[in-house]
Amino acid sequence: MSGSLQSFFAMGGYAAYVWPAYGVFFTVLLIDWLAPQFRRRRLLRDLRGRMARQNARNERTGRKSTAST
Amino acid sequence: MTDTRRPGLGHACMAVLRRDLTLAWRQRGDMVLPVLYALIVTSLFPFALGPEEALLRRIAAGAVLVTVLLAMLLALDAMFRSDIEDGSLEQLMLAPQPLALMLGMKILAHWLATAVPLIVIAPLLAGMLHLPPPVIPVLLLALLLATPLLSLLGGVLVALTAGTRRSGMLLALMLLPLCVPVVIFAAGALAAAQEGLPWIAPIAWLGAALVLAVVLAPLACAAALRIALDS
Amino acid sequence: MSASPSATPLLEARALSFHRQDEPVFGPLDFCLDAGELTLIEGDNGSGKTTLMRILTGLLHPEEGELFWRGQPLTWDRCSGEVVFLGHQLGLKAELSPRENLRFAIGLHGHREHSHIDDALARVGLAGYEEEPVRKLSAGQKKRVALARLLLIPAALWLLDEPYANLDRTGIELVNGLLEAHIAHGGAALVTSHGAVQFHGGEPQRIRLHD
Amino acid sequence: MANWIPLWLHKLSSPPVFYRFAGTLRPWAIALALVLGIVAMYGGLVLAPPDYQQGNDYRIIFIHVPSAWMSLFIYAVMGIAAFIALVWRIKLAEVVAMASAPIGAAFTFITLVTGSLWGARMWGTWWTWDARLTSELVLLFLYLGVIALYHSFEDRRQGARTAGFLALIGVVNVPIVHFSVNWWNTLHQGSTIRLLGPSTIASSMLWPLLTMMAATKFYYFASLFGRVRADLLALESGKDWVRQIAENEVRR
Repeated sequence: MSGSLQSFFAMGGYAAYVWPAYGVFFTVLLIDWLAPQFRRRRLLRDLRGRMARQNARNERTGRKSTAST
Repeated sequence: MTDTRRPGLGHACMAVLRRDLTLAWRQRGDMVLPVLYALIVTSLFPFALGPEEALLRRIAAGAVLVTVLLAMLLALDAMFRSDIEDGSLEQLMLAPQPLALMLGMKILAHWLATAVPLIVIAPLLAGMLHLPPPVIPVLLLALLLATPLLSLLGGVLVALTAGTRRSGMLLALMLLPLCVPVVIFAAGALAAAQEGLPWIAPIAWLGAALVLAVVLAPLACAAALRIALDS
Repeated sequence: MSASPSATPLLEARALSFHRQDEPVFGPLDFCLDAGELTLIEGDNGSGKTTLMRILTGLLHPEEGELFWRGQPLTWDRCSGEVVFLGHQLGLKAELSPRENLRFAIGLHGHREHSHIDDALARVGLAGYEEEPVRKLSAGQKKRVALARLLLIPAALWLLDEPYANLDRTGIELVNGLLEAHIAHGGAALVTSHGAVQFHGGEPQRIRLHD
Repeated sequence: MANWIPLWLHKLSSPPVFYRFAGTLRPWAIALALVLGIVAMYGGLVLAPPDYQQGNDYRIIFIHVPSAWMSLFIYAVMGIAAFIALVWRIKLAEVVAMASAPIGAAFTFITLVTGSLWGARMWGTWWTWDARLTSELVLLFLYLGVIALYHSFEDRRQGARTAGFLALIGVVNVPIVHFSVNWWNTLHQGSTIRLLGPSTIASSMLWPLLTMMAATKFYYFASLFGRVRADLLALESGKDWVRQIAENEVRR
């Protein structure tokens, strides 16, 4: 079994070409998958910060309103 | 109902052409720069590749073509830049004239001011790289068809970048995919001519593309400008 | 909101509003403009005066609300030739002389009967500067060249964005004089300004933009 | 008259509705993509026998061909979305077009790299100026041009419309490039080498290939939904529904 597994990974001596191809495939797609995830988290964090600042400003000026635009 | 004397199309076209050519002439220093650039780049080839005549002759046609293309790219950015900055472009867009035609005139003026000087010195550039003299008429013909094509395609792309601040490298990135076919056919004609083969087919393709671009590119340019300035 | 039933107004806005990056630039706006009417748009810096102007020229697309030009939805090709716009950027070529600049404008837009470039330049107080490159003129003089364009080009509606900026007292008088003459001839005008403007020919309609 | 379809589409094109819709579908899409991907890889890497000519190298096609197919498919989606965005000014179409561009660029990049790896083995060279490879390279430049143009505008929506116009120009351009490079190759007597010959492909190789194609398609939709959701949040950050999401997220 281990022998067949080894030969599977060796790909008949062509592993140097097949595995990097698959590696690139999964790496690029993983980056593509994670990028919007991080972006979304950052956006929401920024938005929360902005809302907190806005609320603080409104409380200071005594006006009671959210999103007074 | 108003006391209007609307100018005719020809009149308006001439007005745009005359103004742009006058401006180009007043700033003729800017016109010299692409020519200078082309001369410098061409003179670098022998230094890089060695003065061996056979080698230079082999690359001459392609090198001149690419040099002219890069020199045009250098000047492309300025096509609408000053008009956007001083508000003339807004006035042009609000004029009671077909915008596509007016932009076509602007592109024509730009081609006359930047590409024609390059075409004029092209035989000199070709000579510097030992292009065989019988090929030079084909080179001029290819440039006469390829450079307006590049100006028209470039005009559309410049219109797209009209709303942005920096556009130099962006323009190169956008133009590259569009100019691949132009370069291929122009260079193909030259290679065929150099080998003594019939070169009319690629020239005909270039001509067909030019006809198509003359009709479509100003329309696309107008549409692109309306989108890009919608802010 | 009171629509005059007699005739369709030249320009009408219904619930016009604009957002930029989801920040409202100006709120819902309703107004009518008839021929022979002057409307002042007032507001502080950043209240959206220029944005409103660009929407009215048709260059900018309003996100909400409707605009009508002579009773029809306004698009850039419908009102072109009847509207002349004077913005922050004057649309003058610095390398050309006032006379050349105006000749180009006439070539593009056509010109009013009985109007001449040199007369118009004299009217705005630029006699003697006809051949000077615009680059060498002062900011106020450049503005005057652009004002001379208003005298030459036929248009039913003037859209003037901050016409008083960069002008001295005589220049302000000049703008008011031009506006009065334009209104008297049945033209309409929309003028923005951030300060209070005294206008002699009757009380104009006012629109205030808040931010 | 089936006028519920436009009504349904109209409702779906509202950002908060699509945000929720995409949020529901996304886990299913990625799960399907993963399952199909694993099945395809098992079939392609383990079950399928070595090719009698190419040995094990041909196994690259199980990712190369689906990626190449996706690079064109995504460009088509982007072009259609850009067209809708320009003609009807629908915000969602703008977002879909611009969210597709990076995914398409990723697949185009994968196509080029895997093709190059395959070529290095088969032809002994990393790169050849063959019509397909050149078209694919031009496609990558087009994607990059669209992305760069989009990001060079300060106003996202304006950038999206402008870059969408560039994408539409590219739709015309890619076939022309393909044709001209083909012509160029015949001129220079270059040999056109095909990864998939006209020869019949064994079914033991075909089914993993088709499964992988399905997997990449589901992956695209999952990734697209993720990107569109993030873009919608950014674009509508002033609206109440986004603020609600921001508040709810912090409570969890």
